[in-house]
Amino acid sequence: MMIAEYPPEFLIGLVILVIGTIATAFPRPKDYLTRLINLEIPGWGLLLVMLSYNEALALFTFGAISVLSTYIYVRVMQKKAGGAGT
Amino acid sequence: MWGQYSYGILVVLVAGVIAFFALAIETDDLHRFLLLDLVEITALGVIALLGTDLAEALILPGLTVGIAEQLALSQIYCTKERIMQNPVKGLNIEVIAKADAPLIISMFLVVYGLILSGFTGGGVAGLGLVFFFMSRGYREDLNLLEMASGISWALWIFAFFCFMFLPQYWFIALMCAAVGIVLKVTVKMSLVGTMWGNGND
Amino acid sequence: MIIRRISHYISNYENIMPLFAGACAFLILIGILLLPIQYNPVQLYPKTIDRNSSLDPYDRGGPPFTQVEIGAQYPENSPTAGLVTTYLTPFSLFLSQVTLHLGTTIVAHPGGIIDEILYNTRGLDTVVEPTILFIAFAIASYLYRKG
Amino acid sequence: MTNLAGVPYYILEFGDELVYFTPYTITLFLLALTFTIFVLISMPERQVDIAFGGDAYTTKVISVSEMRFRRFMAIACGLASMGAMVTGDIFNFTLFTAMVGITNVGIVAAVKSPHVQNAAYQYGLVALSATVPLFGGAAIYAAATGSLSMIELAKGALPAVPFVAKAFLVLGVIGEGMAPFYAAKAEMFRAPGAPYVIMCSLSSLLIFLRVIEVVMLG
Repeated sequence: MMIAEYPPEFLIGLVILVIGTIATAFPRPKDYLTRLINLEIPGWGLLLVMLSYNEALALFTFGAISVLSTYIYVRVMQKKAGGAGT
Repeated sequence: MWGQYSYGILVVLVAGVIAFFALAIETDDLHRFLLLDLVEITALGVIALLGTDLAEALILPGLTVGIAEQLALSQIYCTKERIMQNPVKGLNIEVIAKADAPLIISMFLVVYGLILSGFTGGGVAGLGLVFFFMSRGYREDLNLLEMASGISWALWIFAFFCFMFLPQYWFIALMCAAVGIVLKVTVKMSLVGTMWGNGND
Repeated sequence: MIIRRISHYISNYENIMPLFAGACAFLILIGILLLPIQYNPVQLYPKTIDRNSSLDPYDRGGPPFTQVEIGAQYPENSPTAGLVTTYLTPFSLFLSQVTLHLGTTIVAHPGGIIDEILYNTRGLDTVVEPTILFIAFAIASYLYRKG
Repeated sequence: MTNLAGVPYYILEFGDELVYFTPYTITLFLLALTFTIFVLISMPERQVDIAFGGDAYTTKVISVSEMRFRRFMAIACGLASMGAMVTGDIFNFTLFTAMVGITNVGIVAAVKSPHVQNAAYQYGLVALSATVPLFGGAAIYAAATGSLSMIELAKGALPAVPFVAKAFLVLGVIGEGMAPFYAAKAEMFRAPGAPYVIMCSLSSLLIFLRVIEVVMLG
């Protein structure tokens, strides 16, 4: 089977995964919020890869868990900013 | 030789190299913490490429372990940087805090989650509680949460041994496991909602 | 002399994270060079997708509460495997008769094949996993209270 | 069963995950068990600060809640190492190893000294990133051989395990147990409470001894 015959969501997912990883690893401007937002991109790539293998439950759970981890990160970032700003 | 699996793993490993390289040259502690989420994604990618039902059964524990360690680490970071007392802006704007809408929405989510049972049900119910605690700036008694967490854990273990040694009572075991996991996920998520409040007073 | 310098470098705990990340990146690079990896077509818990089933992609055959065959490693060790692959609540049963897309909605999974694997045949994993969650929760709440 | 370190005396069945006792694993298991009981019954030591140039010394005070919390973590760590010693499943082994890592962080993080807290945070970062090679290695095991059971791998009928998977597993265990970073761990040992911090060290030694057996299979 040639590469072009693989499911399109598999190929797109892998491409997005790599692009998102680069975007998150070297964000511009380099601050916490940019990096946190860029983290969503490789997450989307991973979701598409899971979709191509029909892993629906893992996909849901990944979505729910990334909501939770965003809560955790935003909380830490707010606490850190709270000391300097106000 | 080069099949779908090998191509997939090639790309995911390339992403892993980039992520670990960024982690190696990073010096700021909070940036390192954010990059950990990125390297977790590559690990999940390697597991997802397995493509069987087993892959999903391996992704779920991997996700849970990741989020648990992130929770603990974020708390250690706050203690270490001495920023525990800094305020966090919640959703406790006056209008929302007084309105009935968060209460009703949370009630709906919790009841719906209990009906669903199982892992997804726990997630839905927990999300309702997170929303409620965040909007009220509410301070739950942590001892109670810890006790509920302990009970859910015990129920879970009981269900497991029931499955293994008394398989004829599998229905009881299934129900215990479902209730246990609802309690477990709910408690974990409401802890996040509670910690959103203003520190530890 | 060189050992003393290395050990001095390692003993600074600020340096262990870059060191470990560098080791990981290096090993993954070696892994890329050693590709391809042969994927064994004989796998545990293989997937069969039935596009016409309303429980797709989690339908493993059979109506609820009848035992089906699951590709486990040691089927003789889990005699009840296959019984709960399609456990549905009344609401999701109703949905499954109305729509073909139940398997990809959130209401589909009070039970199902994943629960079967997680609770039954690979139950010990699932015991360790909430234990880790419990430990991490204990650390977080201890630090939160003692802050 | 030529590759398993000795013939299993006893195999306990948990569904697909077998727990087996060979002479090698039972030795390590008993070691972990003994030390866990030791932690359970012993009192923590109290660190003594001696002021140089005089006879003055003070003992650091450890609060009861801190002592209890660290004892709980140390016992959990002992149980996790016992599990990692006897489990017969690759993914189960990685989960137990991850649990050893997080309990080690917990033992250290309970101490309020900023120095120790910082060490615990750095170690926590390493422990969390070490789950990547651990779980990745286990997934490659499953993909290449189609099985996760160590007993099946030892039979030799399955395809060979790729070198990368084994190396990932070892690197993950190094990260969780920090085997070559004992100098950094010594830094964490400035945390008071003798039997508990020794548990960190012992557990990482044990999981390292076990992973050597694991990678020799298949």
